[in-house]
Order: sequence, then C-alpha cells, then structure tokens
Amino acid sequence: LPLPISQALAASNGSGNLAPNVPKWTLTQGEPILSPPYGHPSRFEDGVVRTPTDLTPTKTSSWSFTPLQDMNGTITPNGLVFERHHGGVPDIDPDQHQLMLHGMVEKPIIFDMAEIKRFPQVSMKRFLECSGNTLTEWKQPTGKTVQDTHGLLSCCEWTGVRLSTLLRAAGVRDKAKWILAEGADAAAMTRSIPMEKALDDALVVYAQNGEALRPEQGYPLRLILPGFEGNTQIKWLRRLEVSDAPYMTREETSKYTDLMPDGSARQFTYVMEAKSVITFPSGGHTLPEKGFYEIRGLAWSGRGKVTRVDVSVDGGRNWTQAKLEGPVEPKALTAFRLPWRWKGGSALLQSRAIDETGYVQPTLQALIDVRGLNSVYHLNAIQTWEVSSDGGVSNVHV
Amino acid sequence: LPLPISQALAASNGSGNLAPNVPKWTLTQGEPILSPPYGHPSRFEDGVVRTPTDLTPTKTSSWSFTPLQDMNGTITPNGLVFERHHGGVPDIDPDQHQLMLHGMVEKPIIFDMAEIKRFPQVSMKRFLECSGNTLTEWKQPTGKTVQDTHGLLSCCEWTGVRLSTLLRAAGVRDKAKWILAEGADAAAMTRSIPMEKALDDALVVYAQNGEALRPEQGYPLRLILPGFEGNTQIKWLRRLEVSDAPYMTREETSKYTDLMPDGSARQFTYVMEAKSVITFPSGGHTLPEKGFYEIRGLAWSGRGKVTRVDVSVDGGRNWTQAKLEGPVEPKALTAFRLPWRWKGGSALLQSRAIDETGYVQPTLQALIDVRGLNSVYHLNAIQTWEVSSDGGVSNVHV
Amino acid sequence: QDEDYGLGREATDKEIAGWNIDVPPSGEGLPDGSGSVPEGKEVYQAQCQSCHGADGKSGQMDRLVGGKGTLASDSPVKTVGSYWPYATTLYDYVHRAMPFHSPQSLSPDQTYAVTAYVLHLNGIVDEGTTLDANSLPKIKMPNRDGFVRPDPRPDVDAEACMSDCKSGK
Amino acid sequence: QDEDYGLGREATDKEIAGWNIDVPPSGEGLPDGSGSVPEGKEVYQAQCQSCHGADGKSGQMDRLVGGKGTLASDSPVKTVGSYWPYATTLYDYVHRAMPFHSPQSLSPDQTYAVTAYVLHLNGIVDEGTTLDANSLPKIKMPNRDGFVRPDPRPDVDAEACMSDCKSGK
Ligand code: HEC
Ligand code: HEC
Ligand SMILES: [Ca+2]
Ligand SMILES: [Ca+2]
Ligand SMILES: [Ca+2]
Ligand SMILES: [Ca+2]
Ligand SMILES: [Ca+2]
Ligand SMILES: [Ca+2]
Ligand SMILES: [Co+2]
Ligand SMILES: [Co+2]
Repeated sequence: LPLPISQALAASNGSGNLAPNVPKWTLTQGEPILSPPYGHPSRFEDGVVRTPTDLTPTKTSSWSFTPLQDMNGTITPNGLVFERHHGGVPDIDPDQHQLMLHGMVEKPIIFDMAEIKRFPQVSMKRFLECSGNTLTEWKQPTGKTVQDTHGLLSCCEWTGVRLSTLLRAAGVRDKAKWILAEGADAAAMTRSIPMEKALDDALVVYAQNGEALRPEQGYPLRLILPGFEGNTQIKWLRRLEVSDAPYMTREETSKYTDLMPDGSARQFTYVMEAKSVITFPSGGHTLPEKGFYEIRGLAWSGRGKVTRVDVSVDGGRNWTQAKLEGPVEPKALTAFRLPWRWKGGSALLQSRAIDETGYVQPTLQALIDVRGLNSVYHLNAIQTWEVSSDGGVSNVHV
Repeated sequence: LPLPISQALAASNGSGNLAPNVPKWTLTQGEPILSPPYGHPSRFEDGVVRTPTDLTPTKTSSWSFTPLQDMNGTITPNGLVFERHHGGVPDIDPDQHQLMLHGMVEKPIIFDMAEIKRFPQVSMKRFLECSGNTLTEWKQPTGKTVQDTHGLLSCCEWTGVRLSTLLRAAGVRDKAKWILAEGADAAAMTRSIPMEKALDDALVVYAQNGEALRPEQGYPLRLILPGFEGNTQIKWLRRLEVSDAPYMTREETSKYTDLMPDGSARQFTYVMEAKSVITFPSGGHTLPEKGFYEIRGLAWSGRGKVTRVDVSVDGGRNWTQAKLEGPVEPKALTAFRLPWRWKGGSALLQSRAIDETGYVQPTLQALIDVRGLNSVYHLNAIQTWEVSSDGGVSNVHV
Repeated sequence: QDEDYGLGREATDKEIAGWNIDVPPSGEGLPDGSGSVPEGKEVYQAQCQSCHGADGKSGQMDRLVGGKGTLASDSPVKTVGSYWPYATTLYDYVHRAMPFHSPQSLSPDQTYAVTAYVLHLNGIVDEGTTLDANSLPKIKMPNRDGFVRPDPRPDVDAEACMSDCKSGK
Repeated sequence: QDEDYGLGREATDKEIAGWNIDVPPSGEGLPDGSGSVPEGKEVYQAQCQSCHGADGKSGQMDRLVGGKGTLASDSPVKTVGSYWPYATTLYDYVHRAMPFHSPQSLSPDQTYAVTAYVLHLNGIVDEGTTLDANSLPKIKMPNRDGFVRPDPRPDVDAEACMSDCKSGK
C-alpha cells in the first residue's frame, strides 16, 4: 500500500506545518477538556502580560500596565487589568469581609457579602484609568510602547449594587454632602466622594467581566465611580462614612492634586477628560511592508459618550473622521478604526477624541500652556507615534 | 504607653477579622504587583470552574460547562468559556498557522495570521451556545445546577475580520452557495455554512474579550456565526472551500441533525432559538431566610435582540415582565432581573424570553408535542427551579 | 468596499491538494486507489475494533452497525447503516478523523477498504465489493431520503399569556 | 424606590468605634492621649527613619521635610511642610498606613508624638510642643490656602480643525 497522503506530503516538503503539509497538531489528539478547569492563554501569548513601573521604591505601593499594543476590542480581560496598590493586594476571605455604612445616616448598617449580593443588581461596561496615566510624557517622549504611555487604562463590565441603593437603606441625613470610602488593604486607602456622584452612577461592585472581582481589583468588593480617576474607586471596600465635609485624606492632598505654575494646586480633580490613543500601529510595532493597514485605537471620556474620533497621519495638519465601534457606551472604552495605506516614508499618527459635551482632546502644548510641567496627573493630550521609513514605530513629541 | 487601638480590639474580641476588629490583612502589606503578571481569581473562588460531562468515553472528544450559577453580568471571562472539542485542543504555533480560501473563487488565497489581522476589523459581543445545551433535560430533570443544565453557553466580545471581506478578496463565483469550514484540530472538524450567513454577519476572529483567542476557543483563528449552533463556528480554522452544494460532513449528518417521531431528521438546523434561564436562585442555591431576593437570569436569541423576558414564581400560571440590562445587543446574552420577596413555602421559578421576531420561548411540553423525545439538540424550553420551604433550590419539571 | 487590500498570496495547486481532503456527495476529491471488503476487514481488525468492537456494535466508542428500522421508535439507534445519508461521508470522516489517535494516517486504499467493510457489516454492500472513486459515490444509503431541509423552525407558536395561564405544559 | 430590603443589620457603637479611624480637619475622632516632640523623635528614630531618613529628607521613601517656597518653581518639592494643607491628615495617614509594614500599630500617644516631630522637623511647631485632640486640629499649615476648588476644568478649549491645521503644538 502507498504512503498515506499526510506522510507523503510531510516527506516531500521541509516546511513542517505549512501547506501543503498537514500540520503536526492535526495528526494527533490535542489536550483534553479542562486543561485546566480555569483556562489560560496560549503559551505563544506569554509576552502579553502586565509590566511594572520602575518609578516606585516598593512593589506593594506600585503599579503595572495593561498591554494595550497586543489587544483588540474594548474589554480588558481580568488577568490584564492594570494595577495600582498602595499597600499590596490583601488576601481577603469574603466570609470575613463586611461593609460598614455610618456617619450622617439614620441607621448605621453592617452588611456581609451575601447581603450585598441580594440587593437589586446593575451591570455596566465602564473604563478605569489612573489619573497618573501618561505622567511620564509631560517633558519628553519617554514610554516606548502604548503599554508604557497609556497602560494604566482598562475597561470591564462591572456588576454590583448602586451606591444610592445602599445609602437609601441607611437613610442619608439632609446636610450630608460627602462620603469617605475606605479600603481594607494595608494602606486603608481613603478618598472623599461627593454625594452628588454617589447618588448619580456610583456602584459598589463584586463582579468584573462576569466573574468575581479579582484580588488586585478589590476582591471581594470595590467602589466604581464611572469616569472618575482610578484612585477614588476604592478597592477592598470596607467602610463608607457620610459627612458634611471632605476628609482631606493624604491621597487627596499630598497626592492626586495638580500643582499649577503659580504654586497653587487643584484639588478634587476627579473627572478623567476625553482622551484617545492609537494602539495599532504604536510604539514598538513594525510595519513589514508598504500597503494597507487599519489604524486602530481606543477613545474614552469621563464625561459621557465619545461622539467622534479624528485621526491624522501627518502630525495634526489634516484629520479624517474614524469609524467608531458600536454600541458606544458612556464612560466606556470605544474602539475607533480608519483604513490607511502606508506608502513608505515617515508618517506622524495622531488621534483626537471628542465627547458628548463637545470637549475636544487637546494637544500637549495646550495643556502645558495652562498647567505648566508639574501638575503630574490628568495628561490627556493627543499622542503621536512616528512611523519611520523602515516601518518602525516610535513615541515622539511634535 | 497604652496598646494601639487595633491590638486592643483584637484582644477584646474573638471574631478575628470582623468589626470592631481590624482584619489581619489590613495590618500587613499584601502581595506585590504582578503576583502574577497575568492575573488569576482569588483562591476563595477556586470552586468557580468549568466542570466535565460524564457522558463521553474520551476526554478529547468531550465538553465542559460554564459555571453560570456563580456568575453575574453578560460577559463570560475567557477562562470559563465552555468547551466542546472532538479531537482535543491543539497547541498551534500562530506563525505556522495559515488560512486557505479556495474552491469556487476567482483566486484561491493563503493568508498568514499577520495578514488576517491587517484587514478591517470589527468587534461584537455575541453568545455562543452548543445546540446540545440542555440535552439531558428532555425526559426528566437531570442536571442539579444551571451549570449542568445550561452551561454550554457563553458570551464574549469577538474581534476579527468579516468573512465577507475575505470572500471578496478571493472573488466568489456566481453559483457559489455554500462554504466548507475546516479546523486544524485532530478532528479536522468540518461544517457546511450557507453563503447567505457568510455574507451576513459571519466573522473570522482572532481575539476574544480583548486578548488573543484562547486555545480551547480556536487559537489562533476561529469562525464566529452569530446565533448559529456552536459546532458550526469552526475553531482552529485553517480552510474555507466555496462550493455550490453542502458537503454532508459527519457533523451535519450523523450528528447535529434532529430526529423526529416519524423517523425523519431535520438537517441544517443552525439557528439557536430564543431561550432564557434563571441563574439566581437556581439549582443548588439555598435561600438563607425569607425576604427580599432579586431573581436574575440570562436571555438570548439567535434571531436577533431579546425584547422581553417574563418571570413566573408559580410555575407558569402568572407572569411579570422583568427588567433587561441595556444596551441589549442582538444575538448576545441579555441579563434580566426581577425583585421578589420569598415568603417561605414552595415556589416554582420560570423565565420566558421573547425576541424581536415575536417568537416566545416555549414550554418543554410544546417542544415534545412537535419533536418527540429523541431529537437531542435545540432544547430551548422554559426551565423550572423549585424553591422548597427549607430554601433549597432544585431542578424540576412541571 | 471592494478595495484590494493586497493581503494574502495566491495558493498553489500543490498547497491546495495537500489540504483539500474533503469528500462531498459528488465524490469530488476522492483519490486514486481502491479497497475491498476483505482488505477492509484486516484494516478494521488492526485499527478500529479495539474501540468500535469486532461487530461494530459492542465497542466503547460510537456504534457503527445496526439500528435499521429503529428511527421512528422510542429507542432509535443511529448508525452508519441506519442513519447516514451518504457513503462519501464515511470515507471523508474515517480519513480525516480515524483512527482516533492517528487521524489522516490511513492511505486511500486502506480508507476505501475499511469504508467497504463498515458498509458490509451494515449489509449495504456485499462481501465481494471493491470501492474506488467511481463506485463509492454511487452507493445509495438506506436513509438517503430521511433528512428534511430546510429547517422548518419555528415549529412551536407559544403565546405569552400573563395571568391565570395553564401552568407548566 | 425606597423599598426596605431588610438587608444588613444595625452597626453597634463598638463596631463603629473599631473601624472609624479617620481624622478629618475638624479633628473629629481623634483619640485621647498626647505626644511631645522629644517622644516623637524616639518613635521616629525607631520606626521611621530607616525609610524616610534621619532628617526626613534623605530616605529611600517619600521625603517628609523641606521644600518650602519651591511650589511655584520649576522643581517643586512637595512635603508635609511645604504642601500639606492639614495637620490632621498627617495623624490620619501615619496611623492608618505607617510604619509601612505595620499599619495601625502605633498607639495614639505614639501617633501624636511622631506627628509633632515631623511638624517640628518642618519648622511648623517648636521643640516644646505636645499635641493632643485639642491642639492638633488648630495647627495652621503653611500651604493651608494653597488649594483650588472646585475643579476648574475644562481648562483648554481645543478646536477640531480638520485640514491645513497648525500641526502639533
Ligand atoms: C482509540 C479509539 C478509536 C479507534 C481506534 C477508532 N475510533 Fe472511530 N471513533 C472513536 C471515537 C471516540 C469516535 C467519536 C468521535 C466524536 O464524536 O468526536 C469515533 C467515531 C467514529 C465514527 C463515527 C460514528 C458516528 O456514528 O458518527 C466512525 C464511522 C468511526 N469512528 C470509524 C472508525 C474506523 C473505521 C476506525 C479505524 C480505521 C476507527 N473508527 C478507529 C474512537 C476510535
Ligand atoms: C519600610 C518603609 C517605611 C517605614 C518604616 C515608614 N514609612 Fe512612611 N512611607 C513609606 C512609603 C513606601 C511611603 C509611600 C506610600 C505610598 O505612596 O503608597 C511612605 C509615605 C509616608 C508619608 C506620606 C508622604 C507624602 O508626602 O505623601 C508619611 C507622612 C510617612 N510615610 C510617615 C512615616 C512615619 C511617621 C513613619 C514611622 C512611624 C514611617 N513613615 C515609616 C515607607 C515607610
Ligand atoms: Ca448597562
Ligand atoms: Ca459592535
Ligand atoms: Ca502582502
Ligand atoms: Ca474539496
Ligand atoms: Ca437579614
Ligand atoms: Ca470618622
Ligand atoms: Co485628579
Ligand atoms: Co441544529
């Protein structure tokens, strides 16, 4: 009998798994189900992981970045959501976790996790961005990749109870204007939240992209304040105290305040303003040849929906409106895409988001003109990637 | 000096981490960032995993179930997406994976992965359901949990290129009516896809919930046919052959055909009809006390958007419209919720989905009246969970 | 919309030949070669019966033989013989996926032969049969006309009664 | 909408006392006890200076001392002394989060004392100072009025020019 086709072809061609050969993984059974029961990415994606900052002297008060340059779509898988902790990730037994709600309320209450999960539930897809995202980019282009420059950014479907529902259960007193939110981590992280936000769209969540919150995202309970700077969205949430005044915690005085050129500092700058970034092609990518590419990126606004994204390939001289992936949700990452033909030579790629308030993402110089170079947080400027004539892509200022 | 507050309280109260004590995880630094770089769930969620069927003699042609009873929201995290393979999960090197498109086309083409990723991209959140989902439930209630009864169901944001874009690149001939899609796994899984579907909303995807497809979901490339039975959405996609006739593969003759009482069998029953299931409370849950609970579940339709879900607590005698979580996307899992007060005693919980075509999810008896008991696939009947007077919840037929 | 993206390259005939393994009812793509029932018995005993049983009925894995006349009964038995509409599917599937642990390892002759043998066990071809690219597609399977298309669903027309409904069924 | 879900239970005063550790500018919640600058120096040397330096300026971790007059310069130095608007924040933060590896381990006396010492290093209180629940909230920090509220953003009014725009800046 002659050789079977697959072996004959394998013998006739050196290039292993490419056509006309039948690849080796077709010729034998693969891995069984539940390999493992909770799955993980292919080993060929081992490079797609969060990366550390090198700016912090400890690794428990530190941050790590989401690998945006390798991602597609608008959901951040839970394993890649960026981290920012001030006292490490606690290992909390949910049966021994409580939420205390007290202060200027009719009835102070303690909830256990099972009780919190029984309240009416809502889910919403919302972005999460550290207000320190992009902070290395004020003076010169520093990050090599979009993970370095914009990786303190993620977007998940969060599920939990509206904070307003819990507040009504306790009965908020008339003069109450602020809420202190406190975490159960070693930093006992605290921020003051305006009552208006608490009664608007604030959530107390226990689930993230369908499953329980991840430990580094506040398991078993965290605050979600859609569109607010990440630090306010207290993780490992254990306590909410209602008050008539802000608490002036270290994270809203020493940190997360924005120093202006005159020496004054802005305080309670909560909202993450409209921002966008091209994720493909972006720093570290290489275009293999001239021809068709789709320019792709993400846009978001803490004030509501992104209504438009423009893209420039000449450093901001001319712009074309990109296509947005729908449904566009408020305060959520929104994917934009624009077809492009790279003709070789250098190109300067930029994107510019516009949100439903009409706010237009500014240039870096426009921000610096107002804020100087020492405000640290809230750099939401237009990012430029230069494609050089060899196809390499790098971070530049124009 | 007196004892610090936290130690004084710890000494005064035996219950460790509960108020007024400061929990031990607050009193010491937690884990550093990147513990690990690609994150995983809390150890306290170790029970939330996919579970195997016990119906298959091998573990490489087998399936595993998504733990719906422990989940919230509409996204299935990639590690929990149900599995159904016929030759195990191949370990494919994406640099050695190709897609061949040939047959009744002007120009047969081979793409490598890098080329496929350069085509214009789309993302959409769509459900995936095996047409064998719920097959154990025709004759009597069998599964204990909603993972057992409905766990061949997941929903992800898929990103890739429209199949129609690839077909246009090859130039489909006039008489072409079908496409054979083939996988690179050991089953070389094949199904015939109608051209109409291919040109409508079919996708060739490489990303799932933001990151690369998981190995058990077809890494590096799979077909997504929104609303069609899962088996047609060929994983590890390596070949598309265009033809004027269906191929009559084993999976569309011997399997995935629906035997009627008269001995005839329906073939090419692709669409997953409107279906819903209550995930809380569901089989295996226990209600700890009388009082307020929110009835929660998922609804979906392969024909488009879910427009309404009704819930009954008396076994189908009286129904109340539940609230749907928006934005409702077509052919995507849609969360529904209804407040409920359990007064003790027995209750029979049911949900009923209605889609934009006006189709109403049927009772099991209505299906059996038409299809008998041996059609195996496409059981989309109303599910009943009985809450007994001790708060236990179990699977029943009414 | 019909933009030429310039992506991908033309597949060569040789590349296509290596991967184009399917065998549709027309028989298109069936390779040269042939196999007889006795040859198939040898292949079957060496490579199949450990899983599917000596008689094709008693193995741990899918039953391949019997069940004729049971499809309309309460306990239908669906096999190659009782249920499969095309013999080409048997060739296609055995070559692509069997034996389970060495898919695509059978030569064309072996595949024709074991196909003939499984059909013989089902009483569809007699012991003297030899199958090849010409004869295989011509076999008329017993349940050839047993399949209904297109999909007749929706096949139930439920109403969304809201109160005082007939409970359950 | 204001349905009583009957979930959760009333927190007792004792439970609240155990967790209600914050110290806002009003001083509400400051415990009994007191601490002096010299006592604070002892605490600091034993528990703080390994990370923050003997002078509060030269440690591996955050600088706690100095920087006055630099806020409007090109190289601002933000410390407790130059930047923090409230002394209560220092008490609050040191008690809740310091020393880094043993948060909430300092007694009220120790916390008052080390707070006094850090303020003294910054020249805000003199060596003879003893702090307690009464005196701490009254300290006027140098940069008390340095903060602007409410948030004045949007603070740039970019235009979405589409063609022939002034590139870049
Ligand atoms: C090691 C075990 C094993 C061996 C050896 C094996 N098979 Fe199979 N066979 C299976 C399994 C398991 C299935 C079902 C696979 C699935 O459904 O994904 C199967 C399915 C089949 C089917 C489809 C049955 C149906 O009704 O759909 C046919 C036909 C078949 N085998 C023929 C053969 C032939 C011919 C050989 C030898 C050349 C062979 N098998 C060798 C395990 C085996
Ligand atoms: C093992 C190292 C370590 C020790 C010991 C330590 N600290 Fe710290 N301290 C830190 C780190 C790290 C930070 C920054 C934490 C962050 O930003 O999340 C910090 C921050 C601070 C800050 C806030 C600085 C600012 O400008 O925001 C103060 C105040 C402080 N420490 C005081 C103290 C005092 C008082 C002690 C002793 C009772 C102490 N620290 C002991 C490591 C230490
Ligand atoms: Ca929503
Ligand atoms: Ca979409
Ligand atoms: Ca090319
Ligand atoms: Ca073919
Ligand atoms: Ca209760
Ligand atoms: Ca307080
Ligand atoms: Co801010
Ligand atoms: Co079907």
